[in-house]
Amino acid sequence: MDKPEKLMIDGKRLDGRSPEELRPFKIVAGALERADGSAYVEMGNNKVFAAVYGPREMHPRHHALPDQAVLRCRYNMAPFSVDDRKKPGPNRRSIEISKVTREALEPVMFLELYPRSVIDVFVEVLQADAGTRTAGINAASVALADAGIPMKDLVSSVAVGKVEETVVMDLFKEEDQWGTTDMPIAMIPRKKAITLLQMDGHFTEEEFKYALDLASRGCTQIYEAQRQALKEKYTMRKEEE
Amino acid sequence: MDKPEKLMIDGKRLDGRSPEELRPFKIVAGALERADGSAYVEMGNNKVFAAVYGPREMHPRHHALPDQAVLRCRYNMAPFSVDDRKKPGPNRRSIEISKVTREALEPVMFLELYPRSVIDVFVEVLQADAGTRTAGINAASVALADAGIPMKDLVSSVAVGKVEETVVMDLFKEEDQWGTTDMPIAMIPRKKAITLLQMDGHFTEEEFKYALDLASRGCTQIYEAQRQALKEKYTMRKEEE
Amino acid sequence: MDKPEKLMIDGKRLDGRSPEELRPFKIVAGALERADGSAYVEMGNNKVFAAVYGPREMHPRHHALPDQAVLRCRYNMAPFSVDDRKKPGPNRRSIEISKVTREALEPVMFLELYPRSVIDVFVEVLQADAGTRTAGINAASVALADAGIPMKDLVSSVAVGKVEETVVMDLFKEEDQWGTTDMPIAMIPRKKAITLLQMDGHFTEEEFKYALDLASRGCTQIYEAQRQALKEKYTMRKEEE
Amino acid sequence: MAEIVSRVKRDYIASLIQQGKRADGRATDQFREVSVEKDLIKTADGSARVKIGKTHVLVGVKLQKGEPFPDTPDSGVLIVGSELLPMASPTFEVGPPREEAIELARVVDRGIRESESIDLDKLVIKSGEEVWSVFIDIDVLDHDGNLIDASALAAIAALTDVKALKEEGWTLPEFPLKEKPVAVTVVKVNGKLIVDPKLDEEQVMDARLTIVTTEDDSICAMQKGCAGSFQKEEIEQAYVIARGKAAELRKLLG
Amino acid sequence: MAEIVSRVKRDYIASLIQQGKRADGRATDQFREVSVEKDLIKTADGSARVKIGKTHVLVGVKLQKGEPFPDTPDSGVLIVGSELLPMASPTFEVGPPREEAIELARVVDRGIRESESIDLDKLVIKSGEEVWSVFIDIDVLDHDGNLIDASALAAIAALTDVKALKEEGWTLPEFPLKEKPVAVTVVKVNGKLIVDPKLDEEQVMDARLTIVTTEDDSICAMQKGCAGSFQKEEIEQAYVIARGKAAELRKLLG
Amino acid sequence: MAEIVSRVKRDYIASLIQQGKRADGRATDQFREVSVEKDLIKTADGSARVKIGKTHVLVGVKLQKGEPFPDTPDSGVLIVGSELLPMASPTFEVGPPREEAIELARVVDRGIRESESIDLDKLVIKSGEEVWSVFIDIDVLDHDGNLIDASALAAIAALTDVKALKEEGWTLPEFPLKEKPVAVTVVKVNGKLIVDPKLDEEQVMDARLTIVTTEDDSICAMQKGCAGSFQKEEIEQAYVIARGKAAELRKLLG
Repeated sequence: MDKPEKLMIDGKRLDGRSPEELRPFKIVAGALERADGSAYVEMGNNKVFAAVYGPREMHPRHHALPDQAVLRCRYNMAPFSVDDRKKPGPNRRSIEISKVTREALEPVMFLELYPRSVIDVFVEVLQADAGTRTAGINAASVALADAGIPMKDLVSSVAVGKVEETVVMDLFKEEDQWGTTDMPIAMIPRKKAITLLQMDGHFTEEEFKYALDLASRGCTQIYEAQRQALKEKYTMRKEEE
Repeated sequence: MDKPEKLMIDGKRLDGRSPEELRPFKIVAGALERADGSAYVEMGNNKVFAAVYGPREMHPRHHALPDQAVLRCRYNMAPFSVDDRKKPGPNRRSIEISKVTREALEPVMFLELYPRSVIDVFVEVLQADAGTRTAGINAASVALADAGIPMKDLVSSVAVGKVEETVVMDLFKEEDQWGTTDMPIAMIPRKKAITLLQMDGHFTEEEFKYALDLASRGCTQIYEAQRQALKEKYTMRKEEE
Repeated sequence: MDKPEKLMIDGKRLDGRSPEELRPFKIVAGALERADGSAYVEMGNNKVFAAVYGPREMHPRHHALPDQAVLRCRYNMAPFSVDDRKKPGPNRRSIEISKVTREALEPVMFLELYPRSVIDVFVEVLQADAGTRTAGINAASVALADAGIPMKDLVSSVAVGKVEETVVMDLFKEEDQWGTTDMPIAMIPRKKAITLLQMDGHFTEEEFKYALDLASRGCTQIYEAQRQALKEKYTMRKEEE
Repeated sequence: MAEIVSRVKRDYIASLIQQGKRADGRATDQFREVSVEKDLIKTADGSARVKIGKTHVLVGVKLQKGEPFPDTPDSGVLIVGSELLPMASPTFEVGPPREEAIELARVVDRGIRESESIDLDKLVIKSGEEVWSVFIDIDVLDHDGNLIDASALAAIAALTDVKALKEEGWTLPEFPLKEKPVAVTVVKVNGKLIVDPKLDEEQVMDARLTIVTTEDDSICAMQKGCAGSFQKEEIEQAYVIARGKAAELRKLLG
Repeated sequence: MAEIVSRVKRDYIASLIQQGKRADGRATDQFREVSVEKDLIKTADGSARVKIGKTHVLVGVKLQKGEPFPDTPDSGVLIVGSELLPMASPTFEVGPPREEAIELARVVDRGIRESESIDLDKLVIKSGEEVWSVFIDIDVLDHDGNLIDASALAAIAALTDVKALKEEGWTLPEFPLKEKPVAVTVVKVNGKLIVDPKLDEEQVMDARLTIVTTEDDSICAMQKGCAGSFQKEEIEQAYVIARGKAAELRKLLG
Repeated sequence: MAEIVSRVKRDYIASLIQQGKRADGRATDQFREVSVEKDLIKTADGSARVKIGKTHVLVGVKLQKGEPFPDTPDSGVLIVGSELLPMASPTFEVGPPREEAIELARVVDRGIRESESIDLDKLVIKSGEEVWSVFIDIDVLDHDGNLIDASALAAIAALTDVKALKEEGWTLPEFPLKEKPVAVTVVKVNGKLIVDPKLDEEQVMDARLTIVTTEDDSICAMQKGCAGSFQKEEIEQAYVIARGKAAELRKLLG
């Protein structure tokens, strides 16, 4: 992939979006059969499943905590999800993303309700297009709710960044690779509480503040879609009854 | 090793055998000192030891089963047993062979007699010449009997295959490499029960049926030698008493 | 590093020492903050920390012994401690050195005083210059005493070797690489008990006997410095009180 | 740790099968609903999703330049991997592939390799130096039994989805796929043979036999599994069942 | 296994902070004593030791010839590793690096990489074939909290200690260091923000935010950690604190 | 987990040795029956089996073309590996080699390397590019004590079994074996020195010392093991024993 000459043309991005616009996205609750809860998310060309098992007994037992559940997250990319085949198994990047995913979700959990047990969250990226961790968090959040696990609220996530001096919403692959800055954020939108914040690149103070606002707007839009997905799943269940 | 021009000449194979003939073989019961039971097998140029330990306590204990013994098999090749030195340690091939070896032996075991315990079977290939898994099963079967572990019967094993349109017994290295088909089989010869069946290559329905018959004949011959080996060991023991 | 033309010139070594002379060395007790006991040692250009934790509970518990403490040693080199960056993690060399370090220290321990527990000794080489294992043992011995763990005596260690037919004390890097023989030794100097002995190279019987004597002299010098280091630490503590 | 099914349920399933019936009403030789979808993953050169009942497998194929194996300098390389994702079943664990996953990948590999499904000799860029490697990666997303058949079908479907590359070094008009092998696993429960076992049926099976057949009904690979055994007649009967079912499944490849 | 601090002590530390005080008498925005020493390790091309209170980190930099990454043929390679040595804390275990050590190395890496601190383009020996690899290895010798700030400071200090090599292939007058990014971690306890948490303060923190800034006060990397969350205002406040502290710490680099 | 021998038996063995006797009637400086067989493995370039009592070790040597180490461009490569096969003892476990197996391989390696047994400089095909690698792999089939002596003897025996290769790149008239180092391990029990400990004797030993000597009785390698210590006089005595026993064992190499 060669670097494009420009990443912004006449105020529009290479995929035709305005700087403030999210990519098309799709959120489905209950997308898998076996898991206690699950979700499928597309954000642009990202395709991601999340599955939740638990609360269930922890193995091995000495990893359990006496006064709360352990939340375990595993972010994984399918070997065919990226341009150069990814060797199966965890690497340093996926271990870090698994950690920040867990920390993005923990603020909405009531882990103290389930001492000695574990809640497992598995994120599988089938097709990657920049922002896989945010898509994974969006899916995981819905999957947790779909599993019927009590939560304070949903967590919503999007990356903002900077492309040729413009702060933009929800980077896609070319922007991620050739842009200046990438800042994935997760929030509890109604509380404006930020649960994930990472940043690589360059922001002045002003850009940074604007980026936080922009991310907040993006998360709110995704939050609505997450709720809608859960509502649809619930309605379908009701109809089936 | 270059491909020979022909693998069959005037109805004979490159090592002089007829299509229905086994390679020379040798089976010795009680070939090792430390194990609870052991055996040494040569089939053609294969040289294989098997050793059995158990029934013994399972470590770690949570791998034990409450109502039966666990049968564990480990098939391993010595680094010098093949033309290109094999890196020590398990690989995908050896893990699969360990699994099918275990499944070939399980039908004759009374695992329910030894709840919470483990029976370990170790197969070590010192020199390989096609058919190592069948030699390993033949050795393991004798080693289990030598260990005094109750068994319904012995398991006997041989590979049949196809070489230039002829179905042949007990492939050797050149036939395995350049022939069309390889089908390792293990049986309980007296019950005609097939406990291992794998196949790679090409068989028509008729070839396949004939190959099953041929394998059955080979297994019966090996079965007699396995019993003879155990008898000799038992006689020697008696004489020593 | 090319091989020097000569390693001994006019009875002197390349770093100006006589054959019987130790490199300059420095031993500090209590060099780290968190460990229960610690030490820092320089021998020539070697820079080594040792830290001791314990006696403490063993994890996992089934590794504990019912009638004594387990002594665990881990020798590790920092990636930047050698000319060609060392990949992090244990290798065969470091596993062997960890083993002989443990066996060099065990003779002075009263492990039977602490059943079911573990004493951990960690050696970290920050800068290597031949003889790292001996520097590590010297540091570990002081760190154990600094941790207040009862010991029969201190263990002191030095390598002797042969350079162009001369038996020499305390090899430095060029001598280790281009000399004939390397013999690391650890002793309990007051008992003349040898607790570590390894040798690579070539010794006649006479050379070997002389080398043992030379090592004994070196260990005695180091022993005095180890005691001095502990005394200074103890005095400082007293003064602080 | 296997999933635990109560003894009562196991006995019920097994005794039904003995009577030629199944808990979900299927005939002994009847598959659950099977769907095959292709061209789902842009980052792969070919992809397919197979669902058999609640079992759900996704396969992606990637072609990459690499070195040939030293003993086959004039052949492309075929590599099949599989991940029994922990999301697919409460009993699948995080970690390196265990024997079940390895066997799955190796049986799928053998069906494709031994049927000469891919003309690997055409995938040479420079003899002995550079060839195309075909990576077939199996992602198991939902496990409700019969993973081998689902994975083998998804793998061959994904291969039919591979188009000619637009990369330097690719000179073929299309991906050289010559044969469509199909795996059918026949399972023995209480002396009866059934196809397409659900997970709870797998938990009562004595033995299984996977038979991979090609379009002319000949056999290119087999694999027996589990602690039980087969009589010769059962194996011959399994073959007849497998070739019939394979023909049905092959139609779904389009 | 985290180090266990009694509930009483935890409550005491947390309630002090809520009152704007700290157990060791520091102000909320005050670091412990910080020392930076350089040029300690002859076998390294650059080295530095940073002590922040009882926290003690040693970093060595090594330059070695190697191949560039295929997608950046005209850039040197930067690799950051870290070892949370078991000697540094009773809770650090022997074994491959766990997520805490990996995150530490990756945050330090990003600060250096994203600030373009090292001019990697100058570290090419032959385009696409041979480049200088910069290995930054972090050895944590004593852990009493705030490892990220100590490690990042030691890493940039060690880089300032790298001299021009005398090896074949090295043609630069000096090591091409362009920027000195400094990481400051701001921690939230009971709704208050503090800097430079000691280990016992880390055990009561709700969340932490590391902000890496460059000499012009702009941000080049950030990383939020722990199970809590931040309000936007807190993050903006954290940035103001971080840039102030970074300027102080940068002076110690000499 | 060590094999457990009852305290009574341990005390019996140890007190016997203190009286200069051994449970199996041997003298303190007497080996069990030692047998050396060669040329057993066709797939190896050299092989040997050594039995010492019930201890049984098989060694295979393979020569393969490979790259030299960067710092020795004009030398062949020597690599010694060992597997303490789980079949050899109820206490050996499946898994990567542990410290006992690593020490075993490294002591055998040092004896061969430091005696310059193999003239590695003759094993260069093209300086800095291609050399012969000598792989010595030790398979321990039965463990009844004294593995180091058995393995070292089997290794040197297998090297004497290596013939000139018929492969391209091999130009030597024979395998360049210059020296036959022999390892003898002397063990201290209750203050007495014995050779060739059986497993139950190893379980009561205080310390062991392996001394590898060459044909002129000089020492090329040593390794002390176990939790005890030696006096200087004991070490000198051990050397006298070892060189005597080495001469005996060397005769078995033929």
